[in-house]
Amino acid sequence: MTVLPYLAVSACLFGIGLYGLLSSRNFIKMLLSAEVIFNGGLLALLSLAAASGAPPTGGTIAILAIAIAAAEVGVAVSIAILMFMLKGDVDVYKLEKFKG
Amino acid sequence: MSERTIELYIGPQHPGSGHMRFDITLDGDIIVKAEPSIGYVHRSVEKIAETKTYIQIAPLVERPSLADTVNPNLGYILALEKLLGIEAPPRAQYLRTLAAEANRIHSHFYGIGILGIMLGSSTAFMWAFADREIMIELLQMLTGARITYSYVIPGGVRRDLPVGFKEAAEKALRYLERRLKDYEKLFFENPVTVARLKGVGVLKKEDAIALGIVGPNLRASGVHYDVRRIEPYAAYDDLDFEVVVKKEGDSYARLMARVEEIKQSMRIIRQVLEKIPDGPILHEKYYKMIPPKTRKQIEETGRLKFPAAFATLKPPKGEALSRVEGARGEFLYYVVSDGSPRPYRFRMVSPSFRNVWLFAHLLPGHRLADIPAIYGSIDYFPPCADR
Amino acid sequence: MFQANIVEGLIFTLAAALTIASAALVVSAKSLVYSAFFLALVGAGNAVFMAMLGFPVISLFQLSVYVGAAVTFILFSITMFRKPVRIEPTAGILALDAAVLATAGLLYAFQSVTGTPVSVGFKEISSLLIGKYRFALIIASLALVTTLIEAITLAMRGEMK
Amino acid sequence: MQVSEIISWLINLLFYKPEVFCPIFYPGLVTILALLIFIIWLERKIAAKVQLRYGPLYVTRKAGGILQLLADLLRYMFQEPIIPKTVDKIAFIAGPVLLFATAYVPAALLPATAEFTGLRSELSLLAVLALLTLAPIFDIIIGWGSNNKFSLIGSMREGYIVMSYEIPMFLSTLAIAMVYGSLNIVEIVEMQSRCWGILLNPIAAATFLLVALISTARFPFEIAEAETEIVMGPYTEYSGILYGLLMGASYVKFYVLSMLFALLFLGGWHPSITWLEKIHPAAPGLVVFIKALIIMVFGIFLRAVYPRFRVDQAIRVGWHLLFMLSMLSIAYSLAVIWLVG
Repeated sequence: MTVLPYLAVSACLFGIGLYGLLSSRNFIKMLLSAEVIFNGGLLALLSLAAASGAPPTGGTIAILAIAIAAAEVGVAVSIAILMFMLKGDVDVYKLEKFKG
Repeated sequence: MSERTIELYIGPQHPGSGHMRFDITLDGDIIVKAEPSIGYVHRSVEKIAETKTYIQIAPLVERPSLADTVNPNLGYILALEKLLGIEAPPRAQYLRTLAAEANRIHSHFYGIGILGIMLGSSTAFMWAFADREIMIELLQMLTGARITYSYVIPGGVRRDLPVGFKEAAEKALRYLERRLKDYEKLFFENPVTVARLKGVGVLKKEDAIALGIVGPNLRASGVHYDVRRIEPYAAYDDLDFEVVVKKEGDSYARLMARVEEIKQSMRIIRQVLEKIPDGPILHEKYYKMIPPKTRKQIEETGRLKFPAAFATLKPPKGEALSRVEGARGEFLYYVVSDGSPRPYRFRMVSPSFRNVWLFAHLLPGHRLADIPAIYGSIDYFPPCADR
Repeated sequence: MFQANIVEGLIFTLAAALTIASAALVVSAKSLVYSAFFLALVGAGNAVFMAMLGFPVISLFQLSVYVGAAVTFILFSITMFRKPVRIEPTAGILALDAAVLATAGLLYAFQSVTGTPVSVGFKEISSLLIGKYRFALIIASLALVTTLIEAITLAMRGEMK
Repeated sequence: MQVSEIISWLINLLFYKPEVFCPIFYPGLVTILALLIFIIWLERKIAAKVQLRYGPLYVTRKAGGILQLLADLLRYMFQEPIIPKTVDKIAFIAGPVLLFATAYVPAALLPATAEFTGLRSELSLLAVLALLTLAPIFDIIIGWGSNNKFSLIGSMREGYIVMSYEIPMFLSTLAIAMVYGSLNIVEIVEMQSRCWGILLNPIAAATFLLVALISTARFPFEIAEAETEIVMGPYTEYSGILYGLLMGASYVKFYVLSMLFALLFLGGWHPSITWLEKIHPAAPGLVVFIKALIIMVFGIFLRAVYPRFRVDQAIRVGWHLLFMLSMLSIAYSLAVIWLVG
């Protein structure tokens, strides 16, 4: 079995995540869609790594990516909490008022 | 209501609420507002009392506060005796003190047990509820009943000290002293208990006075106030005991105040058994009314037969006020007589009714998980407040 | 050999169906809690793919760290779960167009890739991590720990207010 | 002839193939169910002993009421599970089932003995840990799905506690794995034949034990379902078999963590009793089971001793104490590696 089907799945994930990201105004929802995109990207990375000459390097990068992604979840959620505390809402269209 | 807060209704059917309800407003985990909503077990003692004869009221006033029954009974009888213008003989006074103190120990164990289960220590709960049985047994030996004794009657008490009571009491007290050390190891000095109670629900001295708090809760806030000392009744004037006062005013101080009071009560019981004078157990005015044959029987068994006069007790016109120090705090009675066999007006102020405001005062600012800790430490008893 | 291939194909098909369906549900579910839950499923399906691609370590890492992080998501979705999610219709169609285009483009780009997966043990990866990528590892773990602590303290402070 | 062949094939499949035997019998489902009945009975019995009462007694009076829990289980099975109108039905029903399943699956992957394991992998330790982290998701989902404020608060508490104990759990396990240089449970156990893990890294052992207590809501950390505060926490709305599953899940998780503790720190099946192998290839694994049982008895005994902490205190324990301890355990492991080589 080649890696092509995996890449197809990753492309689908990317597309779905993109749709969610563009069509939502809720901060958390956007974040979740971005995470779907991240999953697609991760899968593409690993598939390509598996097909390339040096799989361990790809795997290492993937591990680091997952760790950073988990950290990013923490940061993004903190922002969401702050936003919720200050505005009682998580609508991104109101986010511009945070400027300055 | 803002977006951030939630309203939480705890009770009246909740494992931690007792027969009452709290309307709690929460912000995150912090209590913003707490309102105790009482009245779920109201049984209208005061109004019923106006339809009963004076001697029938004696068992009625015991009902609201089942862990602590001698003290409300005693308080009412004291008011009635003031109306009648009599005073019990010394031996009866000592016996009243004995029953009241044994009952106080029983009630404090009950409170400690409730605090234990509220904090999640089922062992403290089971132990305390089992050890309260010791005092119930002792009082059963004295009075013949387990919970509602109706031991104190106008002019005296119902029964004399039974044979072998002194030894039994000494044995029970020694057992409880031993047990208190076990409690100390398992519950009072348990790091988790201390962490849950220390610094939680601090009641300042001024606030305690301003709110009119009574009983161990008041004394745990540093106020030296005990009806037994300030307005001595029964035999308390002759007895040597300390009023337990704690400075901290937090939940832990309230718990430990009760523990210390148990020890003081033990001391009082020992003194009573030592000092108790010989003599009649009923005022001679009523004793004379009993037929001589029955009188002889009473002297043999030590068990009183009520004189017929009790059925139609008619105090002269007037009013009387009495207070006693119950286990949970001060009981206050106000009885107005219009010369008929029934009181014209009967007022009973129970300690839990005065302590219930503590919830609204202490809970805000604490976490949701502190509700049981504070509730248990106040030793609040809903029927006692609802009457 | 033939049998093994069939089993592999079957697992792949199942996992692909699960992952794509979950991804679709992430973006379409009405409630954020369900969205977050399905994100956990996407992560789990992705972990299956990784294992099949020959990266068992990364698969388990993904399962424990990433799917574990989904808990955080769900938790905070619950706290903010008051208002329904609105989707603007015009933006929705535009988004759909963009998504379809992106998918097609990616599929086209990936067409030329050939090759078959090989198995990678954790020893190789860990030696790489400790050796060549040591610095990145330290940075990543520090970032992970500090952000988690930060998230917690922020959340706790919010509660204490 | 043919029937007997089929029977012997079946017996061979069920009892002598580790891939089937481990999930179903030991350390899998059958052991778990028997253990559930026994350990809850024992918990009640020990608490009763401390509290000067009898505990379960009337079902099989001669055996001290040991079948009481079986009776309870039967009652849960046949009781109508009430599903309130206001709940989110899918989450409400699927939650407990999935919670129990995710709690059970890691148990199926644990090895019985060196030769007899359900999962042969270089990464079996990581696999068990990864599966253990999945359960809290369902705990939170059911609290949310119950649509009850008490459930919701219970779930939030659970979530906060999860975040505080998960990292120490991983770090302490990885610390002991570092000492042995392996992520394979079987290998780790084999290397403990001379020196138990608890001696090599006592800090990691202590951390792991505390984490096991916190994550399975044993006293004094029974916070998410604190009865006097939030009724039953996430489980408030449940009844019948669904409630039985929820209650069981926490014990199953405790069992898995105790087994893991016995395997990682207490030498697993060492000292191995070889003659047991004549009875059944998995029989020497009983040593692990007994060690795990001792841990569990310790855990349930705490119910009789401690009240419960407040949630912020538990989180403080998680972050201040456990996190530091787990960091220390990693450092300790590095020191051991550096010293011993």
